[in-house]
Amino acid sequence: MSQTFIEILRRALDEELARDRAVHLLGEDVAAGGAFGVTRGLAQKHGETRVRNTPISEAAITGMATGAALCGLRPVLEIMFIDFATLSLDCLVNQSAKYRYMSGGQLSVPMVVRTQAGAAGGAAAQHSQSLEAWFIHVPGLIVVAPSSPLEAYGLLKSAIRMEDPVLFIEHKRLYTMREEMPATVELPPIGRARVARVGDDLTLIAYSAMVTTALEAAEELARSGISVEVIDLRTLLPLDMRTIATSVSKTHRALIAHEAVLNGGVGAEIAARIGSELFDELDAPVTRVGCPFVPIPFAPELERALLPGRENIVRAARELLGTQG
Amino acid sequence: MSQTFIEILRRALDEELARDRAVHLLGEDVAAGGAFGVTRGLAQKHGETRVRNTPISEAAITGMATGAALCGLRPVLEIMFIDFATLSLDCLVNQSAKYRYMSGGQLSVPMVVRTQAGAAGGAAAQHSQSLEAWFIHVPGLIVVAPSSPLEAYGLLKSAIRMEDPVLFIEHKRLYTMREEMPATVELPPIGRARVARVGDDLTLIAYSAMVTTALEAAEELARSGISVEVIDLRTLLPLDMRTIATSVSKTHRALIAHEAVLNGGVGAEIAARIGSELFDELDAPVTRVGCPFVPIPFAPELERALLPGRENIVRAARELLGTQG
Amino acid sequence: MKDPGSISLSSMNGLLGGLCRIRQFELQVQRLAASGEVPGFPHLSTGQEAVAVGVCAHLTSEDKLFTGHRGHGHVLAKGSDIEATFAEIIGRDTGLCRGRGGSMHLVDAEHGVLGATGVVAGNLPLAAGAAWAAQALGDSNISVVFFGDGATGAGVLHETLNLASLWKLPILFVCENNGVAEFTTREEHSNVSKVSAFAAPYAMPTRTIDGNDVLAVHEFAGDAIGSIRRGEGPYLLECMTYRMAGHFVGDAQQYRTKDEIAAMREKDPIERLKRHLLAQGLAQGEIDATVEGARRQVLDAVERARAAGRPAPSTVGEYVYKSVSLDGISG
Amino acid sequence: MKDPGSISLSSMNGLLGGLCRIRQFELQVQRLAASGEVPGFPHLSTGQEAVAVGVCAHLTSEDKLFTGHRGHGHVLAKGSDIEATFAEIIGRDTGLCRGRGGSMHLVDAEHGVLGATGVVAGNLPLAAGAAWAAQALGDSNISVVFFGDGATGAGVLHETLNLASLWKLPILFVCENNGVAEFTTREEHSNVSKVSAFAAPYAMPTRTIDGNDVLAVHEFAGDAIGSIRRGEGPYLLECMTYRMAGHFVGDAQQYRTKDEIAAMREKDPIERLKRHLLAQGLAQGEIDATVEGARRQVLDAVERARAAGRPAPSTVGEYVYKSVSLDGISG
Ligand SMILES: Cc1ncc(C[n+]2csc(CCOP(=O)(O)OP(=O)(O)O)c2C)c(N)n1
Ligand SMILES: Cc1ncc(C[n+]2csc(CCOP(=O)(O)OP(=O)(O)O)c2C)c(N)n1
Ligand SMILES: [Mg+2]
Ligand SMILES: [Mg+2]
Repeated sequence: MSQTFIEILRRALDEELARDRAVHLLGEDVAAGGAFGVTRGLAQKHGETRVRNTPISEAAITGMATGAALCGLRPVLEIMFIDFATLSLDCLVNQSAKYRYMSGGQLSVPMVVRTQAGAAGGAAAQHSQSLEAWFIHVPGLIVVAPSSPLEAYGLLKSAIRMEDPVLFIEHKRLYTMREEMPATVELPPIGRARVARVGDDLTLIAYSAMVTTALEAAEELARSGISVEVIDLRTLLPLDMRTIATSVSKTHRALIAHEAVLNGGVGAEIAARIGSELFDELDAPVTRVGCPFVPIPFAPELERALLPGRENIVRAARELLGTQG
Repeated sequence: MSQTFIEILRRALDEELARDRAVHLLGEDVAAGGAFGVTRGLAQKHGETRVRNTPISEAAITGMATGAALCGLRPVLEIMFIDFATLSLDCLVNQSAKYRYMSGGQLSVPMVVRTQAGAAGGAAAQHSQSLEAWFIHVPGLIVVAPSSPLEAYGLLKSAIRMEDPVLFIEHKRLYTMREEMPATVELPPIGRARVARVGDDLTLIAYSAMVTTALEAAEELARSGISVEVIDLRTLLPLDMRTIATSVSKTHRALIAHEAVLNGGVGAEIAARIGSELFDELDAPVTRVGCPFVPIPFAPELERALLPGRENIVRAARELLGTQG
Repeated sequence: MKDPGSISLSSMNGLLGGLCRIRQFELQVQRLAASGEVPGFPHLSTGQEAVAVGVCAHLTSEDKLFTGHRGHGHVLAKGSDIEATFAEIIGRDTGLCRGRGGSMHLVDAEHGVLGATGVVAGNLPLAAGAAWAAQALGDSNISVVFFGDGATGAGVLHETLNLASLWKLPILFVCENNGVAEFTTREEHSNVSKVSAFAAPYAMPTRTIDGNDVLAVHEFAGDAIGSIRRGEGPYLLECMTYRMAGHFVGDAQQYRTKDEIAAMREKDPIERLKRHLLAQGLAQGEIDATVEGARRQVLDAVERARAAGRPAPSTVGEYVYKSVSLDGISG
Repeated sequence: MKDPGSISLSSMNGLLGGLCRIRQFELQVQRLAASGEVPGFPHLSTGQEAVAVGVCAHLTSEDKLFTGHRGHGHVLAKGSDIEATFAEIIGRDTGLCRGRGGSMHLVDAEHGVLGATGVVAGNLPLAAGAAWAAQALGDSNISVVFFGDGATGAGVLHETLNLASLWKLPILFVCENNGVAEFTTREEHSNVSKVSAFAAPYAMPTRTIDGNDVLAVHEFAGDAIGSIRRGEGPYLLECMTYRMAGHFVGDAQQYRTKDEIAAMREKDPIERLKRHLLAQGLAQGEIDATVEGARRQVLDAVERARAAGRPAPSTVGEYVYKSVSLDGISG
């Protein structure tokens, strides 16, 4: 029987806590189950010293997770909304990401920062952002953005086993997504993308919740005879250019879709790399679909009007293939 | 007789303080002249209540500048190093940038955040970063990065007169640059780039201290008969695509140079836009020159080895034109 | 209940009306949230209304108010229009922020409501900045910021207390200490139970009072605001209160015990004021009239708000910038 | 000068050696900076050495130390090799961090120097995290963090004090209160002159002492560390001291008055200890031998450091990641 993203993510945390005594969870209300229930029951099972509530002190708890990681723990920190990761940024960028380099390789920071992002249901301007682009600009960090419950299960376990700091971004719209938990799941390597759907006419690159939207768009386009290959990036830093290159060298057309505002987004880096590394392969300009340059509004009609969806992808794909209408 | 960047910037602040009683400066040690002497003498001249020292409280002083801007002041806040702007980010991104939108246009935030960025002289990993890319991803902000003393003079004055929050980035290497102060300087509009050198074979796009480097590279390339057009962006957000398009439509080749690490940098957005909007104009892939994905090291040999310079631009330009050696 | 002191029976009855309007307003938020009419996850101040009413009774629309995620009551008490406030919370074009802000981002510049932030403690330095502006421009307005006990975990609160005392700013810090932050109690957030203790290092005047006694809040807020208006600098008023509602509408509240729920009515600031007014000799009929009047007033406003139009999708890009266009920007 | 208490004359002489090594080390940093041999803008602890020496005398290499921008003395006192430390400060490949870190980012894991941060107060939560790890792993080590009075302006300091007391962490907070931050005095940063006042709300044990009296620092740091090792939780030791050097090498120090400079020598912790040792009956010859021994030891190490090679430019990309390659990344 199927389980939600939250349940499957909880299972990954539960198993990692059981596997390695060094793993510790901390964050606001995590011992009480967390704001979204991801950590429910884990404190009771693994003890309040290993699943620890914190005050509302994003800066300090990020620093503490970093300091603890220097000293043998493997902290998994929950930052409730990526919008509040702004308060963790000094530590993440100036300390966590640079520790190994500044120490000449003496120390490293094996920690995972789990956070929740994206727009849905009127969470409004300060609880809806997609800020992953900031973090792919920071040497020393790893950035992971799973697209489904099972992807999250494997990627979170792999992330917890890394020796470098990982930002693990969970989209709020994914929390209710359900999948069947198979007997065994092999852990996907960090830094490797996945071909989510095979196709010939166009490479559609997405990550996080946008992968589902991309697959729906591919399905719709298939009905009008357009064969779309969908790539789920999984890891945004480092980026798996090999998988992208292989696909674009076949389709000769690339479309990138993400929820974040386009300007300065992750799509810009991907488009720039395809444009320079695969210049001769391209039969059409690399196109991006994303959010217009506007904060996330509160009213549902406005939120809906702003967020890129299936139709935006379908329209962009048709334009790219010169098959409007 | 010529003056330094710092002296000319001080003059701009002095004149704006005299012009508009609403203008107030605040920041760490600004009444004592500031860490780099930009504000020297201004407290004595305009009063300690208008040029105000603060404690080491980046988060609170950014919030106070924002709150004051909502209530009729035009604060000019100094954040000593952009590396510490990480501590201002919650306020800048979640409050300052979104206030106008979230209030449905009732309020706006006319404030300027002056900060200092870039690598030079062994300032090392936490005092050398170029983080402008984060800010061009934030709807509601304006980002300005002057390339010379006179450019800074005009752009700072224009920035102080804007009705939206402006991040004003001063590169530490520019502080000692000298220029002659003419009798009158007309204020450059925010959002408009400048053609710093006219050329035909290649469009070289740069900003901040990299513009000087770009002009040197253009000079060197001219000696081997390559005519380079150099664009000084001045404003990174909003971006002046018109000026870029006009140039690239003429040269059919674009090279972007900045000091920030390439991955997820401002150059990615520019390359992505040229690649999609000027696809048919391009005779060669859009190329980027920037910092490898490494924190800024302390040792001079390493710092030098890492930072992109004239040679990197010249080499990239020759490759772009297929005229190696 | 606090000795009424100077305040008249009719003013007390007025305070009762203020309490009832907020209570009724949030009952409607809760009711319509259940039927899916309220986007997002509104946080109700039910049980804490006395703080908003007692403090704002002393403010003019020139004074600046900043609140946070649990701010409906503060905004109404400051004088914002009930219909426009409700319209914003249900995302209508007639809302205070034309539906852009929502429950956690109420702004009503005309009434001095300069904003609400959803980032805990993010409002404190903004309020200090407004106080700095008042000081710099030499006007006599003050700035008031409402925050919860959980905000004391955030460093920026301490940065702001330091700056407010250092610059002697005209600001009132009002902490609604309900002893809980989301699902965890004060004890899990700090060894420091009284928030006023954090103002002590700055020798900032503070008072910790019964925040469910509107008369106490009214009197002590008056004293605090008086000293601020006299130029004596910042003041921290800690109001001990109780969150009768869940953290947000929809919170299952498994963390609450039966006895706790049973004890609630005793604490209810509205019930307490009613009992007091009766004891003071106000007729039951007058009390009922006040309650009923508030109920009607709110219900009518709510219906008008619900009848209002929704923002046009085509306007989604308005209000991003005042002084530049979006041309040069991808999207 | 503090009554020596238990400490022997020869141990006192040993402390003198520690003070002199740091003083001499930084004299060399200053000298070579003048000739352009030191990259960046080093911050000297000249005049504040007694804090480093008095505290670190009680630490093992298993205890974790975190410092900031003015950390040379702390690192040397913790036992790091003089040559490797100096080599790092002049950016050599033989430096503690192979020339990647520099003066503000000294790390020597082997001796428990887990780091220095150039971001004021950024080191405090890291140190608390190290203390949390010690607590979680059940080992008996403690964590020590050195910071300046200016760090009290930073919110994260307050967040960390709260968490350290809430979790009862084995951490010693050592504030070097020199009454100045860059070019501005304590009065311009806060109404709170004593940093220990900020620990009061948490009922965290604190002591404010004469930080230029190495014997006082030694004794009271011993008491503090003892209580932390006994599991009694965090302790804040405030050492009142004086920055004899500029904020950084090259600081013109126009803010300093003539009389202030004249009074300096009186405060100098080294001169004070020398006078005390003489008074206690140690022969001038022995004192001179200690001073000269330290001088020689440092000068020899400095010469070896200067003779060492520079990092190879080709290695600039090493140490960014431990578990992934840079292939997928632009640059
Ligand atoms: C910086 C930040 N971290 C976390 C949150 C999530 N959050 C929203 S309300 C809340 C609890 C706030 O408690 P308190 O300040 O006491 O206010 P109350 O809800 O009790 O009125 C938290 C943790 C947030 N909004 N901002
Ligand atoms: C967050 C941050 N803001 C500003 C600075 C610039 N800065 C470096 S040292 C310093 C003064 C620190 O004073 P204090 O903490 O008392 O230490 P001291 O220099 O007196 O030893 C400042 C403001 C910084 N490094 N970090
Ligand atoms: Mg609370
Ligand atoms: Mg100091």
